[in-house]
Amino acid sequence: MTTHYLVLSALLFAIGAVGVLVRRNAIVIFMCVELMLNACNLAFVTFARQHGNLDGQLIAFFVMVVAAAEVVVGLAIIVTIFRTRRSSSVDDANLLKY
Amino acid sequence: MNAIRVLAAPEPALPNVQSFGHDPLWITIIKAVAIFVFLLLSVMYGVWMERKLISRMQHRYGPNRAGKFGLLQSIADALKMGFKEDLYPNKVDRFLYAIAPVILVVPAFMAFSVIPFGPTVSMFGEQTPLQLTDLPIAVLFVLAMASIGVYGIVLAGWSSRSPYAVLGGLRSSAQVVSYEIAMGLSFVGVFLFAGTLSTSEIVAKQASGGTWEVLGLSIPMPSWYVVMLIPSFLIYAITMLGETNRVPFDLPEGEGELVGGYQTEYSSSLKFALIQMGEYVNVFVVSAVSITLFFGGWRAPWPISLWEGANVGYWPLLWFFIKLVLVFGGFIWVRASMPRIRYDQLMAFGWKVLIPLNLAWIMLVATVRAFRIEGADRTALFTIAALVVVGCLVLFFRFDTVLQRRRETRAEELKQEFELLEEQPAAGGYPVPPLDLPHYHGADRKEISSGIH
Amino acid sequence: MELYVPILVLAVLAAGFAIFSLTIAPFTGPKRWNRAKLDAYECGIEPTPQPVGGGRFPLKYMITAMLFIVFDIEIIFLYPWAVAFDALGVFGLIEMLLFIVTVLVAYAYVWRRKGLDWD
Amino acid sequence: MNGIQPPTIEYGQLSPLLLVFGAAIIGVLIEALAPRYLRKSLQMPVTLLGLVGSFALVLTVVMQGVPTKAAAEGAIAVDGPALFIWGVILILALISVLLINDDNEFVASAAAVPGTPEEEDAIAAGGAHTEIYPLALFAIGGMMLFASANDLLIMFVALEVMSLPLYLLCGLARRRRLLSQEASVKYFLLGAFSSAFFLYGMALVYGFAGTVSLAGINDALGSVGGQNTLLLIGTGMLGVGLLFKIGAAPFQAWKPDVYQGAPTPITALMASGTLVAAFGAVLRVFWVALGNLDWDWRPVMWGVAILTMVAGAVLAITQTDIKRMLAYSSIAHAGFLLTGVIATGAEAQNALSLKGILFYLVAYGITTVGAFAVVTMVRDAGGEAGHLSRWAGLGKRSPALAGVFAFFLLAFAGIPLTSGFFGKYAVFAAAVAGGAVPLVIVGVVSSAVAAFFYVRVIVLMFFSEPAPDGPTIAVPSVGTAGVVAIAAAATVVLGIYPEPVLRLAEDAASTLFIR
Amino acid sequence: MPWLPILIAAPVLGAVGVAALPKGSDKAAKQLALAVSLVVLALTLAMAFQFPLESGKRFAFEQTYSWIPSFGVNFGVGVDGIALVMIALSAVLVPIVILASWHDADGTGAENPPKRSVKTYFSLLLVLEAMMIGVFAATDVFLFYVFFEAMLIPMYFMIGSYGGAQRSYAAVKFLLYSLFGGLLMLVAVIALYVTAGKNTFMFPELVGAVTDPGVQKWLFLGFFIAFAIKAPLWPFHTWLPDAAAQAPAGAAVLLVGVLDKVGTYGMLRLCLELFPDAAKSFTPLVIILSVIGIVYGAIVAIGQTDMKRLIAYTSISHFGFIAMGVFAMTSNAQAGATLYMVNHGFSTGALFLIAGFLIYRRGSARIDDYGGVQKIAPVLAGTFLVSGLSGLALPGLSSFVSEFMVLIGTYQRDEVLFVTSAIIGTTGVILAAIYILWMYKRVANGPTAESVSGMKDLNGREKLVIAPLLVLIIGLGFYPKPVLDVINPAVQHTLTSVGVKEQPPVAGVGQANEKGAGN
Repeated sequence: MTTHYLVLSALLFAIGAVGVLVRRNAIVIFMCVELMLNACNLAFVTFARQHGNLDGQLIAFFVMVVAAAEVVVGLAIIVTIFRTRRSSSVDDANLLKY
Repeated sequence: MNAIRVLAAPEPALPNVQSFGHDPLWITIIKAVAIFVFLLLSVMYGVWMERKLISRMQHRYGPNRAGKFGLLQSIADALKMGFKEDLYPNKVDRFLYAIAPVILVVPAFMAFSVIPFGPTVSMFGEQTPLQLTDLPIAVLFVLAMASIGVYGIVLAGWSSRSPYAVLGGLRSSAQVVSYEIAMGLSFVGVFLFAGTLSTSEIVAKQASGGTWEVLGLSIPMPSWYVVMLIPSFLIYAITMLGETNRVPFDLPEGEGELVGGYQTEYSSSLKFALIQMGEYVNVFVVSAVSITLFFGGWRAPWPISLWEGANVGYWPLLWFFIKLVLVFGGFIWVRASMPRIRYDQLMAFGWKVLIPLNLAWIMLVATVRAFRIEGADRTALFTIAALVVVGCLVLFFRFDTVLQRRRETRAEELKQEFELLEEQPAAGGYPVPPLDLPHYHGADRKEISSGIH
Repeated sequence: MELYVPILVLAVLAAGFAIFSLTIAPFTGPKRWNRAKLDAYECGIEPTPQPVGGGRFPLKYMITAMLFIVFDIEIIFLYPWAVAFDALGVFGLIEMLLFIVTVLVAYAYVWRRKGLDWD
Repeated sequence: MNGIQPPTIEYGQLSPLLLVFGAAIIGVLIEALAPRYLRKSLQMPVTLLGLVGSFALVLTVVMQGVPTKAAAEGAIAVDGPALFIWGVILILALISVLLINDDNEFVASAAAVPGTPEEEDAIAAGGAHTEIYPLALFAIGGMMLFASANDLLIMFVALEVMSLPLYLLCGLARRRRLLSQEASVKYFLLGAFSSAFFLYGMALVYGFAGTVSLAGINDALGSVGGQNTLLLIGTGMLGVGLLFKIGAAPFQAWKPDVYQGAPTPITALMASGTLVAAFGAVLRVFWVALGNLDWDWRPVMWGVAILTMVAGAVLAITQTDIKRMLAYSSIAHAGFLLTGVIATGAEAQNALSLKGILFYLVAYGITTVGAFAVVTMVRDAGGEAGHLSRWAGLGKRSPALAGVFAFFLLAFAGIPLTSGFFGKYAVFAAAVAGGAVPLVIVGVVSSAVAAFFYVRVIVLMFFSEPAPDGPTIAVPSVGTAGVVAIAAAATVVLGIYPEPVLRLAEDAASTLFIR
Repeated sequence: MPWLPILIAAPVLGAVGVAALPKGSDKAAKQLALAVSLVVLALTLAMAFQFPLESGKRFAFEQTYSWIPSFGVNFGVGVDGIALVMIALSAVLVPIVILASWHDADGTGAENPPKRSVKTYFSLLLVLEAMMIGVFAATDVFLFYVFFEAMLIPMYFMIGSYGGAQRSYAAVKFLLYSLFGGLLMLVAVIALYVTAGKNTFMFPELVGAVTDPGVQKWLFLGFFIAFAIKAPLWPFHTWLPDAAAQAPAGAAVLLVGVLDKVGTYGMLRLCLELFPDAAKSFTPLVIILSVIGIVYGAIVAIGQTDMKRLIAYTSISHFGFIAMGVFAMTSNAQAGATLYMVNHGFSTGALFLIAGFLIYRRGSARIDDYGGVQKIAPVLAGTFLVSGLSGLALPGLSSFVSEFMVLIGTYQRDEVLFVTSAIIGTTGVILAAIYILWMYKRVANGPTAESVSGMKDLNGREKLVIAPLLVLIIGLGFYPKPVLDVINPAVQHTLTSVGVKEQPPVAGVGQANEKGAGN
């Protein structure tokens, strides 16, 4: 039973990861990261059920908090650069190179 | 602990979370359809009631043509909307534009599935509670549904591709989420007392208030949480209005500012009807939640509750319905009597008043409640209580005085600036003609075309 | 899981009704093409062209969204605490007090930096 | 009472952490309540007091005897290495904060768009954001927690507490705002990406072990059969998250960008503190939790270490910006440190490796802060003169400063009689004892390559003629001068008589990590 | 009396003192530096006279202080005969170099190099002296390594800041080559410590500690490559001509005269004694490299157009001899090699200094820019000739003795390889005659070149610089016994450690033996 959830979570994680790598808009990348975090949450809750302990659910709580903090910080940063550059594409952000 | 037990002792046979999930499917379907139909009818007659009541309050008749007392007015309206042109304005994102009303309305319906209407009854031979289902996190579920509703608002505004709609959508969603926080916080007091998030159990906990042993006397405590948690309820009542975009918080429909808000482009037709329906269902949801959490749910009020049979069988449906009508009546009453407030006032009220007040209240309730725990360190508790109270006061005065001072300084600055400008008009850095320069009308000069027009 | 089946039933009913209304609307209503009718409504003036992708939101709403997230998370912590309050006792009270005070510190900061003001 | 026992929390042991976080919260309060002109004069003492007090508390904990049991219900391990790392982080933080005190490095108003009147107004109004102090304190607290987390969940939380303020701080440079903001965005996006990996790895390990406590995972390695795939993938993903933080190849790409873009004092804090903390965490995860899995992770770690050393050393050669060069050097150093992480074995061997790593971290950290402090002082019209060509002839212009910087560079290169040499020696000696001789050979070869670009800077500074419009040397503030002096002194002392610190590291390492 | 710590500390203190002088006191800096170096020389001589010739102990003047017990590192110093003569060599050369470099940093040379910090130059020189003494005195392998590496830095700055046009390239090349070798050695040092398992780096303890032949070979290679780079042995030599040519003359003297000897000294002391088996199995390889070095260095030297490069290449050739002597593992050869290290220091030192004087006057190092110096500046040309002849090992001059001993010693091994090597090595002597005499001819003989017509002869200071060197060259050429007396016991110790049984002397070389070694 739990396998389905794990597969779903892996899928979500993979979608998020691919999104981060493929997409060029900072906000979209950022959303993909959030997707990955939520995929983790799903995995945690699933494993918690599988193991019959509450640790996983507890962790999910913490992850939510962290994700929220990340959202706040991330949006702040992205908005700042967006205001500066009038674009949130990371391709435009190219002052830094190897 | 015993005190808690007494307080929490449910009547036997009252439904709790364990009572759910055993219904055969057909019972479930019956209950679901019943709720659905009930809501449809409620919306229809809710609209009618609102129009009628508000007219009466404003010395008008209100709808009185279609059917007796205008009772069929809503049906007429619905039919009219059904036969109007289904518009898709030019630039809209068609899919989202169409789906937004659905997103708005479906969660509103779903939220009703955890509202308890009555105790366990025998329905076609099956013992089943008068409640579609209950969850260990039922109240959270209601909040979640309310949050999903916000997506409907945002998407409706955003997909319309119209400045008014976009701004209206943003404003309503900002408003809804802001008030959702205050709303969520106002529930905490209830949970502190009930010790559960399940709606049926919260209702059960309100069966009796227990007794408070003081000086050998057994004083019966009031059983509805509205009594003990009146600040929570008041805040909730305010957030109800804010959450459902009702007067005095109906900013999205502030015609003077935003025309119709996020629904501007939903000019008529069934999509508009769906949005309206969603809003009304939301009103019923928050009303039903208020009844469940603060007014004892389906339980009969005090004088009636003395009757043995008041809280068994299908009777509670009636009590619930009456309560619902009364709360909804409150909505209308407010609408009739309050002006709309400004958006900044609205947000400031939500963020700067409701939330801190709520938090302080929660801590106070928790501290007081902790006194009932055996073996608790009273000194620590008193300290905490004192801290909470003093902290609130200090914060309040600090902010109050600071604000006051800042206002005064600002006023002073402005005054000085004006004085300066009056003396030296060029002080602002821009070449300004002196104010007492004789006004030149140019009557005797020929106008020269600038070539622009 | 069984607890959620009824919700699903109700959701199906509601969604069915809503989608039914949507699908039936084009057939029941008339169709009269009118250019002005299909323009975005802007109190009679020419509609402002809206950029593809919906354009930009005022920053203010972002801040509201961020604050909402922060406080929503706080609520998430308050609920289990409230439910388990009797079991947690004074320890829980103190912990929650610390937590709320911490959040209030941030709240005071936001307040003072005019994060809660609208113009 | 039904059920829940209040957890026991060893406030005494955790007091250094609590003090730092408390100071950070007080900092936020100051931001909220104090008027603008007072803020800086309030923030600085609070920050310094917090750090110094925390250091004193660390000492007290040490005096009272290093705890043998994890604190806070096993969530935080205040053991020898943790206390040592706390001390190191606090010292590094303290001297970095002295650098941060320099207003000229930080933006006056982060929200103002560069080149707008608002920004000009903000600059004219003077001062910088004072939020940097509480932010830095939060980051420092996060670092300390990160290095002492005995439980993956705490580690994850600490990771974020450490990173999030740093993401913000990175975007606050006063000059080259776009660069700084880009650094911030890049750091944030990549950092969030990597922490998602860490989290998923954690989920998988939890799925395998049923617990996230490091000790529990270690126990489960023995008892749980099957599901090895979960464990291996989980370990890999945990590794990605951790290696990202230490900037090991192939997860090093953020480092040069971020180091270059961030305000230099923040770069100093990151380059020293974060690295120290991240190594603490890496050691805990791979030694405490996955110690019995070393046959599986060691080969991969070999590859990572080699790649990191080589990439850091080789890519640094092509750099033309001093901060980027230092970033690549930091990558190379992370590689050297990894050789110590790999060299596990019996308990004595572990203690040896740990000792080496701890000493290396001290030596490298202090020198790094010093080097970045020097970077802040070399300025031209546009702020810091980052481009290497601008450094030409600095030795003629300002022999003392250039000399100190050259000395730091020699320490990075690991020339004897500098702290860097003993650091490198300690780690390599442990690695050789642990049987990682090929790794050490790669290490020394890349040290030689790395020496090339350090020497190149020295050549530029001393053997080239100064450009006529070359950068000026800012008259250092007391803080900056102090930082340079402290770092130089530490580099010398640790290079000539490292015994006391080595002894400390040995004592700290001798107990190893408690489970 | 803790002679050696004092010897190491004195120049360091002197360097600090020089650096601490107030700005503008260039002259005082020079004088102070000279004074310090003379004090060091005096101390060294005092120590040398107390050196017990027949004590039978491995090291004299041993001092051991605990330095970093965590690593098992001691500040252990002590000298045997070999180290003593090397220290003496350094102590003698430094004052000479200081005197010779009197104006190197002033910016008054013919080339008009920019004025640079005089204080820094002389304090670097003194630091370098401390390091050189330290490296020879160290009886702790780790301490040896520390000095070995730290030595690079002052030399690096001397080349890079005070050298010729290509100085920064040369300095970097020098540093990187040495550093690379040093780092390999570091690995070997660590591995030595680990495999020996004695928890100490003290040299006497480590002798014979590593027995596994495989491990020995690897460790030997680690050390050997470092020393071969330092020495420099073919094919690790490419940095030397650049570094020596670009370094200021004084620095070049110390670089080639002393610094590079650390390589051969290290081979003799560390490679051989610590890893005798490995040393034996690598002997053929090293001998072949040495022979190649001898011939290659000499041939390439012939083709040089730059005086300092030419001298540098001759040194490569000479280092081939020294390495050959070390690895021939006979008492004659090793004693000869050790003696050669000293003699080479003096003769090459003299050559570099005189070349430096020429360059200082003419402003060019190109041989073609000179001609007929003999007529203009006879003393200069004369000293040039003498030191050149010492370089080509003319009998009666010091190098001859050592070169002869090395060749004989190698020949004594009586194996095809060694005999062949000795014979080929002998051609090096002939080639040496070509490059030295040809250079001399081009510089000093022939018609006077226009550009050298105003050349001044040696002044008093310069004569003072050259005189002691010439005295030593000639003196040691005729009477090397005191030095050999000091060296021989140490060589015997080494050979015992290596476990070589002396082969019976081949008939016909007894005379040379008698003249040379006196044993």
